[in-house]
Amino acid sequence: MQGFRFNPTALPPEAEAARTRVRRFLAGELEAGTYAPHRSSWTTFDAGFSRRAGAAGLIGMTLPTRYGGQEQSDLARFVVTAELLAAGAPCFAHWVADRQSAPQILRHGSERARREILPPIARGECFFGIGMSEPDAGSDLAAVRTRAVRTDGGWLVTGSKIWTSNAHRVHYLIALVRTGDAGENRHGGLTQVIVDLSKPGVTVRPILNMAGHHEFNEVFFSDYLVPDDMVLGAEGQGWEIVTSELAFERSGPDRFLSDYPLLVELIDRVGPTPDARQAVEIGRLIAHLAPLMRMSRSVAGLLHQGQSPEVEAALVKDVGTAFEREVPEVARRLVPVEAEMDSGDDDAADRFADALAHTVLDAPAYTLRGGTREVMRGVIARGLGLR
Amino acid sequence: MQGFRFNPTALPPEAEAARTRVRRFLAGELEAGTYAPHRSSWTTFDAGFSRRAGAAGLIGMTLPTRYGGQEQSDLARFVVTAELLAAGAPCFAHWVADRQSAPQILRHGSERARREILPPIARGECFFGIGMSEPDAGSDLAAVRTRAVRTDGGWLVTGSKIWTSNAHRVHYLIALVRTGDAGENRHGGLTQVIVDLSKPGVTVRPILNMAGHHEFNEVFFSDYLVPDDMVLGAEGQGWEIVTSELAFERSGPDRFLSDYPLLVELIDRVGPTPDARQAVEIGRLIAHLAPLMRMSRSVAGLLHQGQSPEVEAALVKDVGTAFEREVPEVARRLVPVEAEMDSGDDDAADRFADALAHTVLDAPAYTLRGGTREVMRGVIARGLGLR
Amino acid sequence: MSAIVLEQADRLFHEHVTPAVQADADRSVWPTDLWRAVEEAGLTLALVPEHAGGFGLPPDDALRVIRRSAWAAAPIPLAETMVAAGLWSLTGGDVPEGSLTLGPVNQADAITAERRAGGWRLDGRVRRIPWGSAAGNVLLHAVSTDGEPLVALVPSDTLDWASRRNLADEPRDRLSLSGLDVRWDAVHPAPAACRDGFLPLGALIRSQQMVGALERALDHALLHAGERRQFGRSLSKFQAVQHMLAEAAGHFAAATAAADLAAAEWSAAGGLEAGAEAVAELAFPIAVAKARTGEAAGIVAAIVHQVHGAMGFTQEHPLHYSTRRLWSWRDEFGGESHWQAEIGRLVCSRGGAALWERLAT
Amino acid sequence: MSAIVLEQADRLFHEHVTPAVQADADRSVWPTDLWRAVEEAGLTLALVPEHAGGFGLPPDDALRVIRRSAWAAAPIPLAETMVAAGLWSLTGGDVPEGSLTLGPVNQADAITAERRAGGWRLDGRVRRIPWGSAAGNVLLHAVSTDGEPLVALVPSDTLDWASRRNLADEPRDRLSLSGLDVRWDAVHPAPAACRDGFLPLGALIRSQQMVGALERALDHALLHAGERRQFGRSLSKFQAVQHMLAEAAGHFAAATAAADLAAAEWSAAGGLEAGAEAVAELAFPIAVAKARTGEAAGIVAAIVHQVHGAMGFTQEHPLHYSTRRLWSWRDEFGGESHWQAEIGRLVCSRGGAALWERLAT
Repeated sequence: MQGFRFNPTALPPEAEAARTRVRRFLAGELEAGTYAPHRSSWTTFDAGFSRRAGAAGLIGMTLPTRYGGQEQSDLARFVVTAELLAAGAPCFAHWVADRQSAPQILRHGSERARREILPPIARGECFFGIGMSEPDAGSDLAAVRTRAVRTDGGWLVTGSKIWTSNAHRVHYLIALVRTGDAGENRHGGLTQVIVDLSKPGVTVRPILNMAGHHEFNEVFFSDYLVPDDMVLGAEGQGWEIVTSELAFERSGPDRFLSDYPLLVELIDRVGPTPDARQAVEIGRLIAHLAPLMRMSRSVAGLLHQGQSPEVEAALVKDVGTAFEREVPEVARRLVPVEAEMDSGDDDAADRFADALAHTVLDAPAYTLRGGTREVMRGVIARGLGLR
Repeated sequence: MQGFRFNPTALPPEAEAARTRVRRFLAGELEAGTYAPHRSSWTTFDAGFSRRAGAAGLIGMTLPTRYGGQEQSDLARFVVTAELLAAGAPCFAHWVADRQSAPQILRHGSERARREILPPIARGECFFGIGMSEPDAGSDLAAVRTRAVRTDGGWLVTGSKIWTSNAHRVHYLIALVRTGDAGENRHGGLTQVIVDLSKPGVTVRPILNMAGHHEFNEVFFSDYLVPDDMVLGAEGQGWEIVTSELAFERSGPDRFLSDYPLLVELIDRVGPTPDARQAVEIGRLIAHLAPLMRMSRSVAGLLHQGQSPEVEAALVKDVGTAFEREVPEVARRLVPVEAEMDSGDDDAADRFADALAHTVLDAPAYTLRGGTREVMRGVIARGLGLR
Repeated sequence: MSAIVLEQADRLFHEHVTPAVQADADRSVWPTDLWRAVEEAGLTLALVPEHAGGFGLPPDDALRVIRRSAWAAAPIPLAETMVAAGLWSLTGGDVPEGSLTLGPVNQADAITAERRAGGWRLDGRVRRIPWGSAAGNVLLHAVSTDGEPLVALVPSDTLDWASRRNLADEPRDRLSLSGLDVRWDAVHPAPAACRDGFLPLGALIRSQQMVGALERALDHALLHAGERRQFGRSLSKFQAVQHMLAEAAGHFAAATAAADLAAAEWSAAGGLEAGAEAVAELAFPIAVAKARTGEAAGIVAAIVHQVHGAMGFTQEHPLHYSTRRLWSWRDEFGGESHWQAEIGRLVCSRGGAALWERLAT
Repeated sequence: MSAIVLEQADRLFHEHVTPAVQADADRSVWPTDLWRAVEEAGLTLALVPEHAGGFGLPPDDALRVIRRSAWAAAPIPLAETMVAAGLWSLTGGDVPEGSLTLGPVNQADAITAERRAGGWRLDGRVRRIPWGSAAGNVLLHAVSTDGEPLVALVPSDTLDWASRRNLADEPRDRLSLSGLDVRWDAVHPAPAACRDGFLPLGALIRSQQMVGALERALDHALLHAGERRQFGRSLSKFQAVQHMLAEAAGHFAAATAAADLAAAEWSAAGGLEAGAEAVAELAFPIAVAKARTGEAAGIVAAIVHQVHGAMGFTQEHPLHYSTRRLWSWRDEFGGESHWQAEIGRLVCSRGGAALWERLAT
């Protein structure tokens, strides 16, 4: 079999320095009580937290210094990301900008876009959302119908995007829009553009989720003007840009550490002398988690070398999200506590019940967001030569 | 949703009488030490056992008395089958004849075939194999290429069948052969015929399995003559006959009790005071098994009413074989004994290890034989209106 | 008759369990019209014999009504009311109007009863009483200081509640009893069916409810798979989707069979009127039903959400009314592990050879 | 250098592990030519330092050779010989020609050593020694009467064996020692790496072997899926088959990462020469490796057989040489449950907050 590229990847010293830095920052946040780990995760939106993380140099770390970054390696960023996740830090405000928008703008954006947008991203003051899905194009990006029509000095966009997380509270979206015909391979005629949500021509409709929270939105464009220098890459290159950079989105520790705080609560709730079942099931989870850490770090190493390990990223996401999905199921089997919404109490049992409740409701999304399990398996199958 | 037809099915008194009968028979066999339950299952071939079972009235029970049967209900047969399986009895010699060949001959065979073949089946003296698969047609029966050409008073068959269990030691096969063109729906032109393995024109090549045992065969036909009265149903009706009677083959307790003796050994090996993990995992298996018994019995009730519950049978097989597959995995997790081939020893630990070894090697076949898991899920999906 | 009652119940739920009623219930608004309709149809008294002024449905028919109410995701304590009314009537008590509930609902909680002049004094702290303060009266299980199991029917507005909700936003309130005095005629000896508490009866009704919710969740998924198109085809044409839903259907079928098994044995034993010996025998089928339906609940909920994609996460789409209930109910009155362990201990204590008799007949 | 050695090993296995050799090995025929070639290439002495007359490969390179031999399903005790030779040489002993093995291999068995004039007397009963009587010498772990852990190298033809085989038909013989006298120079103090027995080292080599066998099993399945046609299409075009194999690939990738983790840490700690403290630290990565590869083994074996259909069950098709090894090896030197429980107890004893440090670095 053609092997996968999960090579050992040693951490450079700067990565260990970054670890020290992020841990110091998190210790301060916890001391100040700015968030409750058992009720929070990387999909918790907290603009204040993100601003402070930016000030601490934890966002946009791989950007060049001239754009406000620190020119650190993807491995240093990997370490910081993993530490934030393990701490259950509320990172959603800056997550998309840090993970994928900033790298895309750096690679494919105009000089103006870089200069205007990257520094505030790195300061934790500028947040992004993703405008990919449409009402009739979920996993099938080639079916995108939001149309951009040439105009003087730019494009006029009309159409709508759906499932846009945080569109009501971020500053920009990167949207995939149709600027031409799909062509034979169905992948042509798409272009990525930066949408400034403060400008006219764009409206946001909230979509409440089943827990009653407002995260998703539908975003409508009506002759929204995208200036030429807010286009990413060349016209018609959207599909290539999106797919070539999926590895950034799919291989990170956010694909298996979403509910790490629940695992910690579980271990503490079980206590130092687990029974036979608790020992085996907790041990099994950790035997899954440790290699995932190594796989994800390997992909960070490949990204750092400028490679585009699409199949390896899909493997991290598929194996990783399968693991994430199991954590709440194991937790509830091992400790007979019923999940309870926002108990508001704070003893260990209630902390565990609270963490469990949030995770049970979030978990079904793990194998959907950022590419469904079925899409991942298709990518892996292609990598295996099956399609 | 259109519900499935798993209605409650009470056992008639004759079924309870049959239970008494089979239990008495099995007690005698165990006392005589004719077989070792922990090393045996319904896929263990023992012609002597089958002869004695026939003499005890446990084979062909649903056949009319004029053909050597007892005109008992499918529910009485269900009870007998389940009891034999639970006891790990070596039933393979008569299994196919009892489960499907005899019912098919009764429904679709000529009077000569019925008179000649059914009585020895019921006596446990006449055994059958299945001639469906071909080297290039595994799950895809429509691809059958073994050809039957019209001749005086019958058909001349040429071609080959593969994976024919016991062809080297049974008396007959029922083979599906091509007597005409497939037609638009790919299902035409097939006919079921009875092949007498003692006649000229048929040769058997052994195929050893991975445990080194001889169960499978390839069977070659070269101008083998099938007299007209050894054809089942009308020419070209083969597909309908096969598919309409799949419920007999798929819904029985042999689809979830293949390794029941291992479950018994497991419980005894764990002993009366299971630890937390053993209690939960054994309890879970039994919570799967109890409803399967009910489902299978319901299908027996429907068959008795002359219905053809194809989807329900596929559900029993799919859920049932998934269960069977889990039993050895759970067993080896709960008791740290390594499976060992034919230890020959006889303390409890060795009995368990022996049962485990045989089951681990058999288990992969559960979700293949009698229709693969993928075929079952296709049938169920069709029943759900998805295809 | 059973068919008529079920049809009537279906009609009633169809009319009254509107999207607005469901959304309101999530915000703790009591569905007045729905409840009135259910009471007027006599469903709350399904398990009270006719001679005691009830509806006197055969026990398994009553469970079927419970399944249908769960299919409809009706946000009311119908099952709890049926059981509490039946039990209270069985002790000779008069069943009051309005909704009922019962508690404690898990083994860790207990109420003690001390005899006082003119009645009893109750003490204890009970978590997660279904519907709690939203129900009219609570049937409490208590143990007297000399070890006698009792039931007491107490108006919930006389009690000290703390509001809690499960994942389906159903009330699961905490009750603090500290020296509550109740009159002697509000306290009766516990019938055999709940001598040791409400866990088995609760598991029985939740397993029936889960079957209803499983069916509805699958209905949603089949509809969605047929309508939703991706990559130019309807979802239902993808083999991966077909096989996922076939697997879910298998779990649904097995869960239904397990719940049927418990319903049939419970009914055959006389339902709430089962004697002590029958109650002991019912431990096995009830444990199987709760364990199997609970396991199916998690698997099927995961599959139907996977099929629905993002749409299934929205408040607008009704799927969550079924799946949030499945996630909650599987944990209530003992999760799978609890009941699996019960089965495992029972079976192991009797040895391998004894198992077959329990399965075969 | 590592690449050259691996290439040479691959060539060697390709040449000598023929279908005939594999079929013969299943009937207990020793593969003389294969073994001679392996010895001549120096592979058996991979873990013996050059200064002691060995090959002195870096420890992780030696493990890579073991993986390749398992990919080839080479029916020889190469891994056992490497480890036993390395350990014996580490104690200062001279490594004899021929194959070696080691035991006991599970916690339930133990050998006691009593000091006698001119040597030691060994007692004990040991199950399932890999290759047992087929190996030339056995490295036995024993504990002296005053609690000192020892290793003894004993020619296997002086021992009392009962023949047993695992599911892959590899010898797993039982050894009965009753008062076996061995000379003083055949007994040395046990090195830190096996002070408490051979379980961790055995788990380490089996996890590496499983990675090799997993890769081979997947190779077979990918080839078969590409070649075999059903319903007018190649199997590889069915979405169900694609997703099954993608899932298997995920388990393979994770198992490989787990085995890599253990190999890297073991190598960094000095391999067999690791000191007591390092050996204690290695418990975690080795446990993770054996638990994760063992779990993958069962899942992947099930999937590849499902893909192969009946053909995979035949002796003619080579798939079973890989899958029977997977089923055997996952249980040897502690199954998943054993190592998962080790991890679980370790992690729980340290508390939730301490876990991250172990994972992060």
